Amino acid sequence: MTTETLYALVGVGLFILGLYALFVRANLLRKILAANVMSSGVFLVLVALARRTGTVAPDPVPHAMVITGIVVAVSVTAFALILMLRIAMKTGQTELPDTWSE
Amino acid sequence: MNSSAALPLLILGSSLLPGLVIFFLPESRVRTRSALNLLGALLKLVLVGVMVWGVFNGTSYETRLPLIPGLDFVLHADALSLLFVTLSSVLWLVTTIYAIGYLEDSPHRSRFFGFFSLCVTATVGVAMAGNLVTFLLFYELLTLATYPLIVHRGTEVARLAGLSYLRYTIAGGALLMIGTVWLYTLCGTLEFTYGGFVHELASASTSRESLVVIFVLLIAGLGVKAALVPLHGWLPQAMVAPAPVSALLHAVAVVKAGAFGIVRVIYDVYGIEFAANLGVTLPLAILAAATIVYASVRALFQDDLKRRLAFSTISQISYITLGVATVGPIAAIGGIVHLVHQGLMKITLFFCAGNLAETLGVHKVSEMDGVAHRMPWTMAAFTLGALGMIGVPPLAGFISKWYLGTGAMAAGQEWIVAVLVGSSVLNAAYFLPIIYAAWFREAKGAWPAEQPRGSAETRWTLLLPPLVTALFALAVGLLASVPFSPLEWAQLIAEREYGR
Amino acid sequence: MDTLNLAQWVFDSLTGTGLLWLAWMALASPQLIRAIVIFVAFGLLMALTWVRLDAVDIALAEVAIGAGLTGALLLAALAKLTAAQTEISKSDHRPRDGRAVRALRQLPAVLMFLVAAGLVYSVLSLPPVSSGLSVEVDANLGTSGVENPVTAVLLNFRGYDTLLEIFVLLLALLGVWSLGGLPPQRVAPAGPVLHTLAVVLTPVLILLAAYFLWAGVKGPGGAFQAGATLGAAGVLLQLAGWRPGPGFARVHWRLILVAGPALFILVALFTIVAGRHLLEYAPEHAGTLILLLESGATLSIGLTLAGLFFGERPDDGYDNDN
Amino acid sequence: MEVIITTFPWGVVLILVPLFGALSCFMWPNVARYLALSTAFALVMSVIALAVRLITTGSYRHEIGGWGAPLGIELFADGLSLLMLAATAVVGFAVTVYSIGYFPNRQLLRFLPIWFLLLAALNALFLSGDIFNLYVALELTGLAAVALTAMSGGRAALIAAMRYLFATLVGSMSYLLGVVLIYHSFGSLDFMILAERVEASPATWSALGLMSIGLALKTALFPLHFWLPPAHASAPAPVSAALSGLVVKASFYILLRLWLEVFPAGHSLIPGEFLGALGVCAIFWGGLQALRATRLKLLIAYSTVMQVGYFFLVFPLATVVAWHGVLFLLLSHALAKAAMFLAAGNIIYFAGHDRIVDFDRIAQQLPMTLAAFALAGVCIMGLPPGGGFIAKWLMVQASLESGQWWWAAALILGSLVAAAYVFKVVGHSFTQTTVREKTNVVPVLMEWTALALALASVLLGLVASWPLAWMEIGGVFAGVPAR
Amino acid sequence: MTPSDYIAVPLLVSGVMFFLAGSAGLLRFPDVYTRLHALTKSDNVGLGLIVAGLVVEADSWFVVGKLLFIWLLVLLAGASVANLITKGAMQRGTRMWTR
Repeated sequence: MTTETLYALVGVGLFILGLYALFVRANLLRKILAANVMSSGVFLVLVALARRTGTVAPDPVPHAMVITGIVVAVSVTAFALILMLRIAMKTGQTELPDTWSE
Repeated sequence: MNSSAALPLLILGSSLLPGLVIFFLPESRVRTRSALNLLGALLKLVLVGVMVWGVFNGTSYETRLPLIPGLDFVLHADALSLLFVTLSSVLWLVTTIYAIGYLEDSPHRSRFFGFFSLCVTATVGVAMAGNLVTFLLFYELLTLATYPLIVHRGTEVARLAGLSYLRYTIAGGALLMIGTVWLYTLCGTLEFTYGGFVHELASASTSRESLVVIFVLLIAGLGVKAALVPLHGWLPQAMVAPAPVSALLHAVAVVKAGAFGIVRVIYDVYGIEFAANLGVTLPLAILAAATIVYASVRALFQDDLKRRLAFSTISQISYITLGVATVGPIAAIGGIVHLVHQGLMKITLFFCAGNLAETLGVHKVSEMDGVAHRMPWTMAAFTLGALGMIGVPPLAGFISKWYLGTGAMAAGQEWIVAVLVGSSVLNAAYFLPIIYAAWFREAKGAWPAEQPRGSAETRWTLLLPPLVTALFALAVGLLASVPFSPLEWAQLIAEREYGR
Repeated sequence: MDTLNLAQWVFDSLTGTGLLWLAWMALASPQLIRAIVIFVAFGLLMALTWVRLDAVDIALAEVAIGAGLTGALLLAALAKLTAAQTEISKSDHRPRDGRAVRALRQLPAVLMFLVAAGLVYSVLSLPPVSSGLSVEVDANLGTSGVENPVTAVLLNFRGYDTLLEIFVLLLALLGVWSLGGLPPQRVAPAGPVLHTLAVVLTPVLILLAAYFLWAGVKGPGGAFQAGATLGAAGVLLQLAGWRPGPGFARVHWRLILVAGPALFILVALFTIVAGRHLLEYAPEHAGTLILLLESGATLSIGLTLAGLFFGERPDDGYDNDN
Repeated sequence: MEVIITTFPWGVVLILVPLFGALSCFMWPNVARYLALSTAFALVMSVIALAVRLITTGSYRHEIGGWGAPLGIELFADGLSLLMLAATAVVGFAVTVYSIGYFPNRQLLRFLPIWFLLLAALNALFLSGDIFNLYVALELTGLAAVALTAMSGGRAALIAAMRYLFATLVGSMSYLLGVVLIYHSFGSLDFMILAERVEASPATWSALGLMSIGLALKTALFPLHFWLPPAHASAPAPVSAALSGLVVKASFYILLRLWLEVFPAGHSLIPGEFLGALGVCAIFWGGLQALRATRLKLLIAYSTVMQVGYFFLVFPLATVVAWHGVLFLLLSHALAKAAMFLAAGNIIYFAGHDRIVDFDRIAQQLPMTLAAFALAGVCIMGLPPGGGFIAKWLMVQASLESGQWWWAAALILGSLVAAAYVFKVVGHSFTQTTVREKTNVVPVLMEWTALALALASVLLGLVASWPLAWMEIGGVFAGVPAR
Repeated sequence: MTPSDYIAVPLLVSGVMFFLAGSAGLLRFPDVYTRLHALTKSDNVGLGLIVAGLVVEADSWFVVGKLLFIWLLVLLAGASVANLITKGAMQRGTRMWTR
C-alpha cells in the first residue's frame, strides 16, 4: 500500500466517522465537530491522491481546492456555533427536539 | 392577424375583458358594473352574429397559436360550435339581466360578476375549441370559474357543495386529460375533424382495446359535467348557489359543456362510424337511458323545487348523449337540437324558481299551492317550460323527442322509444302536480318570506328573462322548420357528420 | 524494504491511526471540553499530515485556521454556552428510546459500513498514477505572475473560486450578525501576563501576516494564512479584554471588511470592461494585481475572522434592537 | 448596440452585479433600499440581454482568466442555464420588492446583503461549467439560505435553520467527495472535458452515488426531505419564497447537468427507476402531509416536497419530452411557489397568523392576495392555463409514449391531491363572517407583487412555446432519446 | 553523514527525549498543576535542543533567524499559557494534589 492510498483511506475513514457521529450524536456542538471531521476527511482524500503525479511535486490544484475548502469550513463552523448559542438561549438546550412544532 | 383569425379571440375577449375589469371595481359602482356586463353580453351577441353571417357566406374562422411543439391552441367556427356559441351568448345576455336584478344589494357582486364573465368566456371557448387540447383547456377553466359562483353565498353548505363539485369535476378533468394525452401519443394530432380522425391516424399497431379505454376515459371525464349517472352527485348539491348560477350550470355552461364534449368526441374525434365499429356507442346509449330513467324517478321524490329541477336536468341532458349514441342521423338531430331546446326550457324553469324564492321565499314544491295567483306571469313561463320538458307539442321538447324516437326506430333500436315514453310519463308525473297545485289550488296562507309588492308581481329584471326564454322555447318548437332555426342547424350538422 | 521506507511506513501508519483515534475520541468523549481539546490536537496532527503529503500551504492554513481559529471559536462558544447557563445535556443519547428506535439506531452504523466499503473499494481502484492538472499548471506558471503554484491556482488559474470563497467568509459574518446579540458575558480580568502577551504578540502577528503575504508569491503562504494570522491577533486582543467599542462597525471598519471582496469585484469589472475575460490579467501586471488582491483579502479575512470570534454585530448605530 | 448585446458576456454581469449589490447594501445602509431595487432591476435587464444573446448567437462559454479548461474555470450559458437564470431574476426581483415592504428597517438591512449574496450564488451556480466551482457556489447558496432562514430569530426558525445547516453541510460534503473521486479518476473538473473522459468504473459509480445523494438531500427528495418543511415554514415569507422557488432547484439543476452531460451512461439504468420511485413517494407523502397541515406555510412547504417528487420523475422517463416537461415545471413552480409564499406572507402580515381554519376572517379583506394564492394554486395543481398544466401534459405524454403509464398515474393522482390541499385553503376563504381580529394594513406593493408572480405562473402556460424553444439552445438534449 | 550531522543528531535525539519525558508526565501526573510543570519545563528544553540541532543544519542565516524567532515565540506562548491555565484552575478552585 502506498502512502497516498493509506492517507486516502484514512480520509475515507474520517469522512465516515464524521458522518456517523453527525447522525447519532444529539449534542449540537458535537455535531459541529463531526461536520469538521467529515470535511477534514474529504480534504485528506483530495490531497493524498494529489501526490500520484509520478514526479516529486504534487498536483497543486487540489491543494488550492483544500485551502478554499478550509476557509469555507471555518466560515460555516463559526456561523453554526453562533446559531447553536442562539438556540441554547431560546430553548435552554443544545439538542434539537425530536419533533418539529411551532 | 387578419380579421377571420381575430374574430374568435374577440368573442372570447368580449366577456373576458369586462370580467377582469369588474374584479377591480369597488362594490359601490353598480351602474358601471351593470353597464360593462350588458355591454359585453351585447357585444358578444353582435360578434357571434357577425360570425354566423360570415360562416353562412363561406368565410372560415380559425385562430391558431402555438401551445407546445406539435400542439396548437385552436379556435374555430364550425356548425356545431356556432350552435353552442349562439346558444350561450343569447342565454348569457338574458342571465346577466336576471343576475343584475337577482343580486341587487347583495355583497361581493364584483367578485360574482367577474367570475360570471369568466364562466361564459370558458364556455364560449369550449364551444369554439378546434382541438381536444384547447377544449380541455377551457373545460378546466370552466371548472375553476364556476367554483366561486357555487360557493358564493359563503355558507357552510355552500362550501361543502363547492368541495363536492370540485371533487367530481377535477377528478373528471384528470381522466379527460389522461385520455387526451394518450390519444395524442397514438395519433399525433387532436384536431377536430368531420367524421373523426382516430380511425385514420391511429397506427395499425394500435390496439382497439386502448382506443376503447381512451374512449371510456374521455367519456368519464366529460360525463362528470354532463351528469351521467353515476357521476351526477355534484349537481343536486350545487343548487345551493344563487338562481342565476343554477341557470348557468344547468342551461348555459357547465352541463352543456359536458354534453357538447361528448358530441365532439363521438363525432369529431372518433367518428360515429368508427365509434359504432368499436362497439362503444351501445353501452353509452344504455348508460344515457339509465340516467334518464333513474334521474326522473329521483326527481319524483324531491320536495325542494330546485333539487327536483336538478334531477330533471340530469335526466334531460342525457337525451343529448342518447341521441348521439344512437347511431343514426335522425336521432343525432334530436340529440343535437336538444342541446338548444333543453337550455331554453331549463333556464326558464330555474329563473322561475329563482323568482319564487326571491319574491315569496318559496323553495319547496309543497309551498307552491296557489302561487300562480300571486305570480301569474312567472308561473305561465314555468308552465310553458315544464310542458316543453314533458314533450307536449308543439313545444321545443316535443321536437327533440320526436326526432329521437323516429331516429331510434330508423336505427332499429326500438328499446329507446320505450325509454322515451317512460321518461315522458315520469316527466309529466313530476311536473304536472306542480302546475296543478300552482294554478288550481288555494294558497295555504302567508308566503314564507314575501318581499314588499311593487306594481308588478316582481322586479322586471327578474320577470323579463323567464318570459323571453319561455317564448324562445315556444318559438323554436313552432318555427322549427324555418331557416336558421336550431333544428335546421342540427340537421346540417348531422348531415356533415354522417357524410351526406 | 529499506530502513527509510520502513520508517516512513511506520510514521504513516502511526499518523493515520492517530488521526482516526483522535477523531473518534473527539466525537465520543463524554465531556465537551475534552472533545474540543482533542479536536484541536486532531487539527495539529492534520497539519503534520499535510506536511507529510508535501502540502505545506495547507499545513499553514490548517494550523492557523483549522486548528487554531476553529479551536478558539469552539472554546469561546463553549464558554458562552456556560455563561448562558443553559442546560448542557450530559449524555449524547436521548433518554426515552423505545426498542424500535434502538433498533433503528443500528441502521446508520450498518449504512456507514456499506458506504465505507464502497468508498474504500473505489479509492483502491483508482489508477496508481495520475498527473491531474500539474502539467498544465507547470506549463503556465511562468505567465501567472507568481512562483508558488498553489498561489497561482488560487489567485489566477482558479481565481474565480477564491472570489466566491471570500464572499463565503463575508457571508458567514453577515449571517452571524443577522442572528442578533449574545448573552452578556462575565469577562475575567485579563491579568498582567495575558496583557503583556497581547501587547508583545499583536505586532509580531501583524508582522508575521505581512511576511506570509509576501512569502506566498514564492513559497508556502498567501492571503489566507496571512489573514488567519491577523485574525489570531484580533482574537488575542479580545481575549486580553479589548472590545470593539461603538463605531467599530462604522464606515471605516466596514470598509476593511469589504476591501478584499470589493477589490476582487473591481478587478473583475476592470478586466471585463477592458474587453478581456473575467479576471484575465496581462502577464506583466499579473504579479502586481495578485499582490494587490491578496493584500485586500488579507485585511478582510483578518477582520472577518476576528469578527466571527466576537460573535455579534458591534454597535454601529444601524442595527439597534430598539 | 446589437453587437454589444450579442458579444458581451452577460453571464459575468449576472454574477458581479448582485455581489456588488450585496457589498453596497452593506456599506451604505441609508440608501440600501434604492441600491437593492436597482440591483434587482439590473439583474432582470442583464438576463434579458443574455437571452437576446443566446437566442441570436446560441450558447457560449466564457473562459475565466483566459485560461480555459482544464486549467481554468469556464462559465457556460445555454438554454438550460438561461431558464434558471430567468426564473432567478424574476423571482429575485419580486422578492426584493416585496421584502422592502415586508421587513421592518432593521431586519431589511440585515436581509439585503445576504439576499444578494444568495442571488449571486444562484447565478454563479447556474452558469458554472466546473464541478468544484459548483461546490463553492453550492456552499455559498446553502450558507446564505440558512442564514436567511434563521433571520426571524424565533425558536422554530432557529431550530429549523440548524437542521437545514446540517443537511446542507452533509449534502455538500458528499458532493465534494464525489468531485474528489471524479477529479482523481479523470484529471479534470470541467463538464465538457469530463463528458468526453468519463467511463464506468467503481470510482465513477461511487462519485455518481455520492453526488446524487448529496444533491438529493439538498433538493429534499423523500426521504431526505425532513429538513425542508420546518425551514420553509418558519423562515420569513420572502425568504421562503426564494427557498422554495429557487434554492431547492439549484441543487437539482446540478443533478440534471450531471445526468445529462457527465454521466450519460446513467440513463435508463436502475438508479433512474430508483430516483423515480422515491419521487413518487415524495409526491404522495408531501401531498398527504400538505393535506394534514393546519398552517398555511407548512402546507406550502409540504407542497414543495411533493413538487420535488415530480422533478425526479425525469430520471426514469429520460426522453426529450420528459426533460422539457420537468424543466418547464421547474420554471412554473418557481414562479407559482414564490407567489404562494408571498401570499402567505401577506396573510401573516395582515393577521399575525396563518391558521387555515381561521381564514374566513382574512381572505375577505385581502382579495388580491387570495387571488394570487388561488392562481398559483391553479399552476401548482396543473390545471390549465397554468404553466403546471403544460409541464404535466409533457410528462404524462412522455410516460405514455415510453409505455411507463405508472408514472403518469402518479402524476395525475398527485395533481388531484394538490387540488385537494389548494382548495382546502381557498374553500375556507369564501365563507363569510363578521368577526375581525386586530389587523395590519398590507402595503399595496406586497399584494401586487404576489399577484404579479401568480399571474406570470398562470400565463406561462399560454406562452409555453417560448421557454420550450429556449431550452434547446446549446443542444443540451442531443444525447437524449426522442421518445 | 556530514560532520554537522554528528552535532545535530545528538541534539535532536535528546530534544525528542525531553519531549517524550514531558508527554509521559502529562499523561502520568495526577493533577493539572503537576502536569503543566512536567510539560512546560521539559518541552521548553526539548524545543531548545531541537532548534539548536536544526540551526546547526541550517543553510542560511535567514533560516537561523527564523528558527530562533520560533523558539522565542513558543517560549513566550508556552510560559504565558501555562500561567493562564494555572490561574484558571485556581480560580475554578481546582485543588492541588496531595498524597
